[in-house]
Amino acid sequence: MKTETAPEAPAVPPAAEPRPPARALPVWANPRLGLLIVIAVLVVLFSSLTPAFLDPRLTLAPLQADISVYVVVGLAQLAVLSLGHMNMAVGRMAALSTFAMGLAYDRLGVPLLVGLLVGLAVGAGIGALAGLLIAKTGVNSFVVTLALDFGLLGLVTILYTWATGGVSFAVQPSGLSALRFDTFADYCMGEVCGPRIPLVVPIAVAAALGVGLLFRHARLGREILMTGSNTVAAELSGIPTHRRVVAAHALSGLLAALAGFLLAANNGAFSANIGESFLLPSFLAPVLGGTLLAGGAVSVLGTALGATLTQVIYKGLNLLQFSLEELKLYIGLVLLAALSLDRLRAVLAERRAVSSS
Amino acid sequence: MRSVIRTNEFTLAVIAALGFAALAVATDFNLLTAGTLDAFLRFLALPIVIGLAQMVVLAVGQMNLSVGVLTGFCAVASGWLMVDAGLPAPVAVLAALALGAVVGLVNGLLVIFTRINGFIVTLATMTILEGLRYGVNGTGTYQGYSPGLREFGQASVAGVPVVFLLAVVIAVAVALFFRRTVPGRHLLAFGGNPFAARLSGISNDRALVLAHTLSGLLAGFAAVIVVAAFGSVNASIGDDLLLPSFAAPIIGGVALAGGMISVTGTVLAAFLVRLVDVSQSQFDINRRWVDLIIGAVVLGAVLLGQFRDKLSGGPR
Amino acid sequence: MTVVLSAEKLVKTFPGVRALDEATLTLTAGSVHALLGENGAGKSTLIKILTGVYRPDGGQLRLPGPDGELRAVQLGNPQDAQRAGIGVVHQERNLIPAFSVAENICLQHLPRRAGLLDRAALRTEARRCLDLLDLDLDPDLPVSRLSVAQLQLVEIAKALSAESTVLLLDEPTASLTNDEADRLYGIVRRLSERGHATVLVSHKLEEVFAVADTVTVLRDGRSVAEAEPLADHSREEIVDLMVGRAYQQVHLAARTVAADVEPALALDAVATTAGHHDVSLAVRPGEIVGLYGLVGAGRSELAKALLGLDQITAGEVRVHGRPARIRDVGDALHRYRIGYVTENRKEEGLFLDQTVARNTAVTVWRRLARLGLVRDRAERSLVDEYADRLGIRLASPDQHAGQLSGGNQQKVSLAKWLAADCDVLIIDEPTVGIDVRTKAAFHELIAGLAARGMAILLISSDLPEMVTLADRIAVMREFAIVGELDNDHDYDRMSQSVIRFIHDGQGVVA
Amino acid sequence: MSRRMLSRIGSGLTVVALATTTVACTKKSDTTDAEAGGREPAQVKVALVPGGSHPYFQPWKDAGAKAKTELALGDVTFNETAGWDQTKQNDVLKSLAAQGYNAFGVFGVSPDNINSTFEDLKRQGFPVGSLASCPAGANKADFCLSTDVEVAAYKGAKAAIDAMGGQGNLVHLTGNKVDSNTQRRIAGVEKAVAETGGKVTLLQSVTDIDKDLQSAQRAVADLLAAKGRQIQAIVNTAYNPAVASAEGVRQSKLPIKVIAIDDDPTVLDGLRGGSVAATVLQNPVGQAQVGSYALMKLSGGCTMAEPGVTIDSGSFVVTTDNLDGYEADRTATTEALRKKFDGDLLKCS
Repeated sequence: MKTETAPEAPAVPPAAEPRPPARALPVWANPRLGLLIVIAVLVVLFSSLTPAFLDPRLTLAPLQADISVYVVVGLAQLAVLSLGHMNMAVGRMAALSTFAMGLAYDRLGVPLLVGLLVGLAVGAGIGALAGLLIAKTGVNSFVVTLALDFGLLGLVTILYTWATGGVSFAVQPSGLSALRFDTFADYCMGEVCGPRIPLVVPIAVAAALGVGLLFRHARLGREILMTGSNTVAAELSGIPTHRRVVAAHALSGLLAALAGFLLAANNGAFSANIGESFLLPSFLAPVLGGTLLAGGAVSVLGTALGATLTQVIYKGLNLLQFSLEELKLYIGLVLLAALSLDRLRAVLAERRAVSSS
Repeated sequence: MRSVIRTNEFTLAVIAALGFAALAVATDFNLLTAGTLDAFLRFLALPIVIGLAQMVVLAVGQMNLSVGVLTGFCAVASGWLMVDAGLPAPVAVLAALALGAVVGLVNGLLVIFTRINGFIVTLATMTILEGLRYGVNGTGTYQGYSPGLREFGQASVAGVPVVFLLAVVIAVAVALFFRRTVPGRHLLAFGGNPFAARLSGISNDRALVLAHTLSGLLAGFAAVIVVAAFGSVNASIGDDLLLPSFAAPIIGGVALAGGMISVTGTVLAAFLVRLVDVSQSQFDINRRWVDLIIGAVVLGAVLLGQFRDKLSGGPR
Repeated sequence: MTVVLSAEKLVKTFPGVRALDEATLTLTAGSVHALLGENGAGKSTLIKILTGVYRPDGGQLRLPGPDGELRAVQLGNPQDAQRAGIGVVHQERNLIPAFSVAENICLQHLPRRAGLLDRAALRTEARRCLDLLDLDLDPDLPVSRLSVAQLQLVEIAKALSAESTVLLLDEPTASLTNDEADRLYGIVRRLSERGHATVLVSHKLEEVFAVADTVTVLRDGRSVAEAEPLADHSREEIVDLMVGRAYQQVHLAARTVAADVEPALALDAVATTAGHHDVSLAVRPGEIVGLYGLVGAGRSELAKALLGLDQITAGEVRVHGRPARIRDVGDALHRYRIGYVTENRKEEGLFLDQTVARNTAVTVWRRLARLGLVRDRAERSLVDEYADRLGIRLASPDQHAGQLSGGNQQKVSLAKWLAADCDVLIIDEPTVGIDVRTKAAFHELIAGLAARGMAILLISSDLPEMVTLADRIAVMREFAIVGELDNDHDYDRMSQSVIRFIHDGQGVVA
Repeated sequence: MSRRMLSRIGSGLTVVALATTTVACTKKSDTTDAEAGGREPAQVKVALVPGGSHPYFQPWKDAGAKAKTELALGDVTFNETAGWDQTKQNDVLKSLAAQGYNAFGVFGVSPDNINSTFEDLKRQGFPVGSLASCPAGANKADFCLSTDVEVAAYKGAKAAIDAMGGQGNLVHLTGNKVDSNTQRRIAGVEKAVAETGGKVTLLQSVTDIDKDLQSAQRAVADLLAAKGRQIQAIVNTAYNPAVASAEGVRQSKLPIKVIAIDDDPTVLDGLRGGSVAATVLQNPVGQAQVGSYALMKLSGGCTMAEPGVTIDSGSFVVTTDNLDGYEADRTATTEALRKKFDGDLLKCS
């Protein structure tokens, strides 16, 4: 910035306009903190109801592995929520990508990492295709990805039938079982071993940090957010909005592929049904975390907490041995309660902010 | 005349007619035999009504993810009333409708009281309804209830199944509601421009609740069609209805943003999807290709609409 | 004269601000009443109270009862106001695009018969309202097919449909051409002859003086002039009342532009896919070239074509003497250093739900980023710098742009182009909807930018503004430049020449 | 800024959360799997986990409860919350393990994936039986006690061929196409058809219609509309198509023989009412009872003579003729199965 070329600030008389209050909300008004409290309460509740909830090997480690998957699933949706778009094909993108991974391991015998990269590339590619269709035609993202979901649903099974004659690849690339079974506790340096955290957790943490960094500090992420906030203004500010839409959808596909990989690692197989249960959690995690469907703002930490909350609820109810109908009923009710509480908190915060100014 | 030709409905009607004719020829006119036509139309009733159930919430810019499961829940509940509670069929039918409307009402109330997007609210209620749907009779199937009701479901008038006629009557009623009644116009006004609607004395909250209630009521009608026409119900009913509920209105040219609906388009789109379905069984096509084809049809229809809008310089 | 509405000592407090402080408004039948004031003086709040959107915290509103006696009333919601005979045309468009003209007009009380919509009655009622305006429009036409001016008239018909005796018009001509505005005011006059009372809110004082007969001026929530005959005041006096100090015409520093300097931006017989043809223009560094024309003449469209949003099909664009091929806004900004300050700041200029920091820095992230990452500190210091230079009043750089006042928003929408270090700035209607005082500051600011060597293409429909600022004025009509004038800053002479250019040939421009 | 402070609080809490799991820092040698065996029956807690809710598994509930009292087991639970999702089933299994269940009878949602789940359970020292379905490929559970789906489908097709008088066209309705069990069912039907030497043609195998009843009903109606008059019999190897085709054929009044599957009340009603010609029963009760018994024995220190062995739990064709007597046959088979385990399948010291 060449400040010496700046003209003197013109004398502008103070405007006599009502000035809205500055945004200084109390700490409790932060949705992330609210989620954290709800999670803490539920953890305390569940562990007092059933001590098995704190079993590190059978509950906590699998719980962390599950959370890892669903954090990445949530991030895959968050990547397009940033634009105010939706990705209805998030699960099927994961399925197609894991098919590519399985094919690479099975036919080419590539190492674990290479296969992962192949799958990520396929995921990013199919996401980019969705983005391209949306950007070029201007058709609502919901419609495009819904149609894509239909298409991929057929394609994935056709591909699996063609490649394996069944629903999954029988291949186990080396290292996959370590990702599946091992925790850091299995790796020791002398007498000191790591914490009992599954090996998949750092992958999800890295993805979350990466996405967080992208949307908070990277030009690309910020420009995606600006595109989501006001596409016309973004375009007129020199942001190549079409490319940003494509990028956000490609990122969504990439993260879906990563989530598919993590799930395949957790399940121990690359199969056609991966991603079938991704759609609803993909929305729940970001929305619970305070990301709006309108676009322009995202919360990665919130998404991670949202995914944690849903998995804690599921795990806890599971441990309490509810029957099928009660399980569904309570999951729905707890979700509604969490969402309403969050709303209540937001309303209170708004009121507080207004009255304190 | 030109303006008629330019409409989405006209394009769909032409495609539907051509597709139907082509399929009729390809099957050596088996399609036109009484039995085939009967099956074609009988199973068209449900997609029409479920598409309309989604359309009424799309009219106000909302979505209802619970339509399919709600249909299943209402169907199983009315099965329970007839088989386990031993109530007569008319009571069960009315109860299914009432149940649908009440759940829709609850959806609407949740949307306005929590101010959470309807997409998310109905996602949560869908989970709850899944539990309730299973809770009624577990995995069991209700069958052999009220012969009168099943006869009604099987009956046809001049070769046209009564349930299909019922679906058409419902479609006409929905069209009439949106075109000719004041609450219907209010819903559309709210969907088109909520602020302007509010300034004109249209309660936004009331419009939202009305749309969701109506959607629930239509899901109740869908349940009645299931119970009457197909003769058996269990907790799996409705699992396959959510995506078709979106496909029909979207292909039919209904705007997701709200304010614009097309009953004719939705009906024609359901017809098209059904056509794909029937050709699958006529020619023994792998079901998976059907999904692929439907995906292509949805996208194609939307792209076509976009293209046509550009040509005619219509709405941006 | 019969008083048809009397608002007495209205008080309305919002958190932290007293928007209305004992404001008073009295309307008499058959008058056209101007409600004037700067942005934030309380006009919108007053209108919202009169139309039942807000409830006053103090004071009372009195309307004539059936016997003609004034009675205190409470307007709880917009419907109460309509029932009380107060119709309003808001600044924003409030029509349902898919509905017919008739339905839009009668939306507040759709006639029904046997539970169904009574289409015949609907059409008759709409016809009646349209006739009041002498408007020949097919009531069955969907409003999505109407022109901007027709939409405005339908809005008025809608406001009249409730048998309104009072009609509130909030900036009714903001998007109309001069001819259309004249037509509108003709209708307003006719309505007042029939006994309607009209309240006119407008920033265009010329129009106000041409149409209104009485005036109320608000300042800081108080009425500083109450229902005074407009004829008693000069334009300057009114401005003084609004601003609250003796207002002086800004005298901008004279600038001299060397004629032999290579133009920063030059257009040579340019044609575009938007429909422009034969557009030749040159803007030199340090020069302000005005692009004048009526709404719809193709000025903003030219700006957008220059940014690559439309293609250039013939002719040549040169930037600093070199031929330029601009494919998109990014190209314009980063390769050619051309910026465009849009006229629709809310729709096209700002990201209302984003922080001021991001709004300002959006054009320079490319420069601020290291390895693709943007440092918050760099962004913040940038905002501080421009907030300082442009006098943007901020609580914090993290404040959302939507929370700022109109004038400050316009400054933020300008700031991002200054931050981007542009050589050429196309400024489109910079002072629409901005009060007199901020407007003057803006003029100084723009002149200051030119004095610093920036080449400025100023698009404006505000002829006085043009005459004040521009060095040369190019006149555009029907997507072509029809003439160019050197500005000698003499308003009367310049305006005559400009108008002659505009009405040359076929005369009226659609 | 409170935002920055919050993100700090957030990361701090995350660290704390992670640290709490670190408290029990272990060495590699500590994690050697607990040895199976040596458990008294009262210490054995059996979990019977079907793939999801399905009428087929409902007898497991009672059979499990019965096994609990008869064998004096610590506990037997039935958990159908997996919802036909392998991930959820894995989760359910882990939750059950956390609650102290130490022997598992599992119907794997995905026969192609379930082996890794079995290995997972066995690593933790739990005996595992694959019930009602065997994994694709080599079985990694201790044993697989299941209907031989190919044989059952073969029997069903045979019954259909009998019912249609030994010639004509047959249609096969079944579930998810990309599932190894479905492939085996198709093979079984094809085998039976091949044995007729061309007298019977398999007109079509309709797959993927078991997910929900309405899809099955629609598919059956379309099938009957398209080819109803060419079809002499329909053999079903999945539940929803069986219900749908019995009702569909009854409504269409076509002379088609329907072979159903299992003995859900609706199927038995159909059999009595004549809309179903025969049904192929499996032996879920035996699977649950004998499965629990074998799991108890394995917990007590026995081992399988041949790890991963597959045992057919039996399938029976039921027509109106043996409608009353089939339960006795099934009980006998169950008893024989148990003896077989005691005799040569289990090795107990």
